[in-house]
Amino acid sequence: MARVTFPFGPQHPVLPEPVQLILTCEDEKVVEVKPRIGYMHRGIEKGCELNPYKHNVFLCERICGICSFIHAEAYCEVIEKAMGIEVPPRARYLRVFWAELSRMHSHLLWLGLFADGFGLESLFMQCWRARELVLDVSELTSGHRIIQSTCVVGGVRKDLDAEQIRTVRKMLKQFKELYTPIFQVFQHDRTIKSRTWGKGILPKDVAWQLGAVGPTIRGSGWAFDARMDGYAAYGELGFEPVVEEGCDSYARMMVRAREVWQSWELINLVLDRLPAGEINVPVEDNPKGEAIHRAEQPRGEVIYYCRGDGSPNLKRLKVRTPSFANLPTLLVMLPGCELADVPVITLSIDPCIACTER
Amino acid sequence: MGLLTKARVKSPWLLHFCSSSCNGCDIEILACLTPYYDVERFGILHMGNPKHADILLVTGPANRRNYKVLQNLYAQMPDPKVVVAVGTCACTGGVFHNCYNIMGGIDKVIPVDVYVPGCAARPEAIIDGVVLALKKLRGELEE
Amino acid sequence: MNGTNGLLVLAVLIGVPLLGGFLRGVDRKLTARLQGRIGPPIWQPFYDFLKLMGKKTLISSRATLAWACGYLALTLLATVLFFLGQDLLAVVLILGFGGACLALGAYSVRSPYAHLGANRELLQMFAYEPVLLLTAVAIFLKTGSFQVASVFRQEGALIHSLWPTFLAVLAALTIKMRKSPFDIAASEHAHQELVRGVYTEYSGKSLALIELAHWYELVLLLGLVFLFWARPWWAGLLLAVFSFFLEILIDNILARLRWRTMLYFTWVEGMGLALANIVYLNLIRGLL
Amino acid sequence: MRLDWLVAWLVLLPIVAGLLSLSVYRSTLRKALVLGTAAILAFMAVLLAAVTLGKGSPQGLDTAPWLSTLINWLDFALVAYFLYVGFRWRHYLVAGLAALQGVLLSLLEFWQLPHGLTVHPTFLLDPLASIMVLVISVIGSLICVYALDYMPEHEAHLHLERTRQPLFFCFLVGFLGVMNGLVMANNLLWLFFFWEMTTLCCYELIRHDRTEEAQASALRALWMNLIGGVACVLAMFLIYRTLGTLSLVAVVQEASLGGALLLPLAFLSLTAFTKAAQVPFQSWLLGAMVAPTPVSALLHSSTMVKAGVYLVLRLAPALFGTVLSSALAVFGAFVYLAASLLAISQTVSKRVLALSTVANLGLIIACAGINTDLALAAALVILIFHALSKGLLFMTVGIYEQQLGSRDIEVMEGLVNRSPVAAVVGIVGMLSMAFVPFGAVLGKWASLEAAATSTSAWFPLVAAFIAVGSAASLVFWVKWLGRLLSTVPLREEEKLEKRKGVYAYGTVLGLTGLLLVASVLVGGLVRELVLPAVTALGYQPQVAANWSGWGSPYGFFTVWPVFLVAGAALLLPLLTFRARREDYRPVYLCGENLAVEEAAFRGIGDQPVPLETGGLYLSASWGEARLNPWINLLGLMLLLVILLVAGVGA
Amino acid sequence: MGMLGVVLRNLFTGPVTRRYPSERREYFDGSRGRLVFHPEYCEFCGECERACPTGAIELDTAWDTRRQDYSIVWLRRYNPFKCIFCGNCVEACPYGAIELAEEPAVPRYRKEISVDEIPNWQWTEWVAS
Repeated sequence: MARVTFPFGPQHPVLPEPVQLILTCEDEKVVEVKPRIGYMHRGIEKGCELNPYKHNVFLCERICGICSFIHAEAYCEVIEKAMGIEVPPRARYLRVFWAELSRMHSHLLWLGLFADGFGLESLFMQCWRARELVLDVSELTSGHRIIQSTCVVGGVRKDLDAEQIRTVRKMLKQFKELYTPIFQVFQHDRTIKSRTWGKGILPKDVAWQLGAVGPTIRGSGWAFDARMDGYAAYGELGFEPVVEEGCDSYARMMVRAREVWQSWELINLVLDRLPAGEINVPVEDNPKGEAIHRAEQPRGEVIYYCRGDGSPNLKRLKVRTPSFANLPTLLVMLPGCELADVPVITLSIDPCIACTER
Repeated sequence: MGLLTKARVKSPWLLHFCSSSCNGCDIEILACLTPYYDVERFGILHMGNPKHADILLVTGPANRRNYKVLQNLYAQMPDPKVVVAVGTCACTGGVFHNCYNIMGGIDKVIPVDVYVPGCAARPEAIIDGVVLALKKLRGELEE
Repeated sequence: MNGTNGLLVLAVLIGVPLLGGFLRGVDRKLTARLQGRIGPPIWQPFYDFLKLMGKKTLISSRATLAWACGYLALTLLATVLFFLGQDLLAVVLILGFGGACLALGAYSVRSPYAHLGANRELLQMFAYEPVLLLTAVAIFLKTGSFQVASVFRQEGALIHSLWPTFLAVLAALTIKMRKSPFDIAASEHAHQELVRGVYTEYSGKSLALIELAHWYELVLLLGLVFLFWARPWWAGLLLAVFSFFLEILIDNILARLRWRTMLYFTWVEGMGLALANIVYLNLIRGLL
Repeated sequence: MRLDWLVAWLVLLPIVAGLLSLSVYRSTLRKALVLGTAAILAFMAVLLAAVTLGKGSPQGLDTAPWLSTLINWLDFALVAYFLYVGFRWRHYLVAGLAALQGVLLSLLEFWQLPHGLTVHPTFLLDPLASIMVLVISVIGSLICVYALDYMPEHEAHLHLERTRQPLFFCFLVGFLGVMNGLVMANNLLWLFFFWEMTTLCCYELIRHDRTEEAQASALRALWMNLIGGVACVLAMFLIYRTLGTLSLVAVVQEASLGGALLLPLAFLSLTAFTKAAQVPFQSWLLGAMVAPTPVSALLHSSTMVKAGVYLVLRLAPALFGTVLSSALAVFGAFVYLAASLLAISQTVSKRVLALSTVANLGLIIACAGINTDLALAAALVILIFHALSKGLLFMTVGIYEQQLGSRDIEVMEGLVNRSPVAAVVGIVGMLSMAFVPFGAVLGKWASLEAAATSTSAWFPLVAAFIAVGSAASLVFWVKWLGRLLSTVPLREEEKLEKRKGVYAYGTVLGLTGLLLVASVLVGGLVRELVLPAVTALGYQPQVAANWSGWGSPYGFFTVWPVFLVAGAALLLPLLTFRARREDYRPVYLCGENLAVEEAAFRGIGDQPVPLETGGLYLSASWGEARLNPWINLLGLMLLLVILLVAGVGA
Repeated sequence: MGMLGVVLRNLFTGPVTRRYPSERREYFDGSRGRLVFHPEYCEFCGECERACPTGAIELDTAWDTRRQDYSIVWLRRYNPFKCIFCGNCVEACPYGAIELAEEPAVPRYRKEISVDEIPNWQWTEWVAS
């Protein structure tokens, strides 16, 4: 039997980021997968120890440009925990606002790339078209399309005024009109189902054993979401995780597609209930001691740990990112699949190499 | 402007390589292809393959691990070709300047024709950068 | 070959790529519009072609260029024979071997992506070649000759009795035009697992030649569609335009399918339809 | 030269030469013997063709009555030998079939046939026979010459104490004489004798290496062919009962009388199918691969299996318009499809070739079943070109095998760099099997046209089978070609052609030249050789052939322009396009490529990972294990249907 | 068949493309684009240099080569190709000398560093104080 061994990545049109999967195929069947990572390693954790801790917000934001706000938020929260700072309620709500905005744009981006992965280019275009509206909201409220850069230790940097809230509500309504047909396509289209249904099965127990997080594990039937902890304002918004039981690529896709709606509702809820008051508290001294914080990124749970000794520089910052936890599931899902399913399955965990390798 | 030069300027196919960026510029490059910005207006197609590409868009700084990949891709592109460094970190290393695995901007590794600042570079800036690159291409060809 | 034929050959050699390139431009423009974009100018394919011709030559293997030439030459020959009204079966066979040249070019350098693409190209050939052969047979049953010219001697439109075959041809057309759901060997846009599949190792001039061959192929296939309603001529033209539009639409609303689905679809549904059509026509012929 | 002398030379010379070679242990002497025989045989075959084609009408030839008696006794000797073989190897199927054959033969000879029956004529020399003789004597002789180079090296591999070449050449060269006799025989009893002789030769040649596997394969070939023998005797019973003679010509001429002959014709077809390794019997031909390559080449291209299709073609006029004819067409087309599908999943080169042979023979049988002038012409064209190409391919595969030490297609990767001459020859052979406008594809084209013009209600099925089968054959040929072509540019590879055997390379190149000439001049070939044969069989060919191609009343295939265009397109760039070393770039490997000639990429730990590339086999879908039961079942059912149809028709 | 409706609607409602170089869209208020420096307000306090996470702003002094008396000029070097446009310096500046414009920074062929002379700080004044 003829075998084909070839590198899938680092530069590959299906993977926007450099990671290498050494695939061995027999005809069209993948028989062996060896991942090779490390192309994206920059040394951010070490870099964070060299910067004043307040500047690290900007560096942590750029661990990953897609979920950048949530990185910044998680960093700020872990520092605030270490320093014992109480963030004003308006800031907590605004953090949810931008975090959910990030989640929406990340999921839409992923849905588009996923559509491209199974060769439906016009659906990719539609997803990204809807995403532009989300980015407009982001730019309107934070000043930048993707790197919001609004989170600082002690609160947020920007506030929403009534005018902005009105515009945002209008845009969200537009978004709903645009996203409804897309959602239905993802849910019902037969060719999409034939490409995703039953592909990349991650059984419920295996998902737990491998420590998968985020939509990957929620697609395997676990209600596992760091937002259930109720950090920021999630505790006050009545958050319920989205769970699918299918354990396949379709289930993971539907988790994300439905989470877009969930985020949409959360944003509306935040806008309804936005409390008045300050948006940040002044922070003067330096972090001392250690703290740990979990937050939910679009790709899953991210864990921040920091240790300070009272100097402006942190002694240690450790980030455990969701894609790092999800990558091992690929080794379960890929062998035995067809070559044509490799993009679908690989993308179904939404790998973010920039996060993984920092 | 000769017909061939015009054809070259009108039909730039691009290759995108994410060197070690944060993804911010990468998704903005992809956003350029989508309905709101639609760079196919200028004949730009996103090729996944260096052998078909005319413009290399690099995001992110060069790091010690994948600079070889970048050099390989550059070598595989047939002339005439231009390189656009997209985003602050591709130009100088930007916010990652003090991370230990970063070599700096990608001009440390391959010759760069156009630098696009921004973190992340906006689609408008990327389009401007590509247009500038095409100007350079045309200028080079007419010399 | 007499003077008129000579002129016709010349017209085909020059006119067909112009028409084909234009159609590709329309294709890209229309695709863009369906996606809510503006899209490239109509004559974009010509720019692309010229640009590729002007690229510096970088090669992986000398043989790829030769096979690209072979693909172009055979496709061109098939087109010329088609427009000269020659044997349809021969045209289909020659076209098939043109496709094989493309695969051989990809095989001739040890590149995994090109090889996997070539494997899939072979699968595609496996899917559409029988359909096209049976189409020729079905047309024969209706016209009593394999000559393309005989279709024009036929009274009435073929599509009245050959509509199931026509549907089968549409399936083959999807594969030949490299449209979703069957663009498995090389997608029009690059986001697929095989990068550019069979075209991965072609670059510059050889890629330009392949692009040119695609133009010939496109016109040839639309010509085949045209035959189904050759009289009056404008009806055939409308049919061809309609099929062209339909293919673009299908491309934009369906996901890329796997090779098994492709074979299943073209054989069971495409060939089944053509076969049913042939059986039916044969029955009629037997009765009359 | 007198015709009877010519026939005697053609039949007896190889047999005598074979017997002589039994006592020849010196290689120079053997070379002289084989070369001389080959040269004379080829010359005689051309002479025969010139004579028969010149005469216009078929020529009959009678022999002395004592010869017929001798043949009868030799028949029994053969049966006795097969019986011995059956008991010697405890293969009771062989023994049983041989016994059955003996009983039936005795019944026929001593009970049914009157004493001293003479059949007039004993030999029939018509264009069909002379085409067969040409194929056998020219290509077969070339293969025998090729074996002069192959066998010493083959035996060197086996580490034999004493060479077995005398025995080998005895059967190899003798085979040609037997085959020549077979295709010229008109007396069915003679035909039967030659038929059983080919079975014997085949058995002995397959078991030549004396390994366990070889013996098992030989026995399988034997019992399958014995089934054919039994069917042949049964057919003779029935024919004599109906017609009162055992002349093949009479069978063909009298067939229009009624359905009474259908059953014997069906039995004769069954005989032909066993010999031509059609579907339920294909396994003997696949098993025969264990024999030395010249044997495979001989079995596939010019002898043995060709005997089967020859018989079907010979009988085709007798079937004209019958339901049996349609059944043959469906059966043949089915075999074509099934064997082509099976060939896709094969990795062993000789098995691919074997299945392709089965497929092409099926196509010839389908053509005979379609039974029009065009179909018969197509069948003959396929027969000629298949013999040329397959002989060439087996011989080149033999060369590869000795160079590489393997028969695996995957191992042949990049052979065009390592063994350029042999690889190019092989490529030409494969192209001629699969590509326009070489003869085999031309035959395919004509057979499809013929199928479409057939009046049978079954033709849509036939056409569909041929269409899918032809696409499948394209898949496996292109895949294999791809393996040969797949090279790493700039890499200095170890050349395998250290020793270019004069006989091996000479015959291979000669056959390539013959193939190319025949392909280019296919119009003339059809006009001068094929059409007269079709006419002589009793059809009125409306097929036209001119210098540039081949036409039917329904279409026209131009050959020269395609050759010109494709040849120019493929060769001109190779000849004119020069690349400098710095123009080369490594293949696309996602940016992790190394130097051009490395063919590796950087993998884990920055270590180079060598590239592996491979062809398309789809063994999960079209693997033998999965398809074989179905195909055999269907083939068996079709055979039963054929017999049933004939029986009911009778 | 949901996709059919979507693409047909797209076809008939026309493209949504922003024809960027020919038609420029209004940026939102507060978009973080180009960094604009007003040297006339600058007091050379160094807050921006300290606030910058990438070291894109440098305050420096140099010999004024335009004058013969070896006087010193106060310079602010700003490298737009290092700047991440976070706005930290804008917030840090007590004098409102730095501002973020809405349009993005422009691409260049070369990484030009912009050097501004601070007019508030002159050689003579420094001597006088």
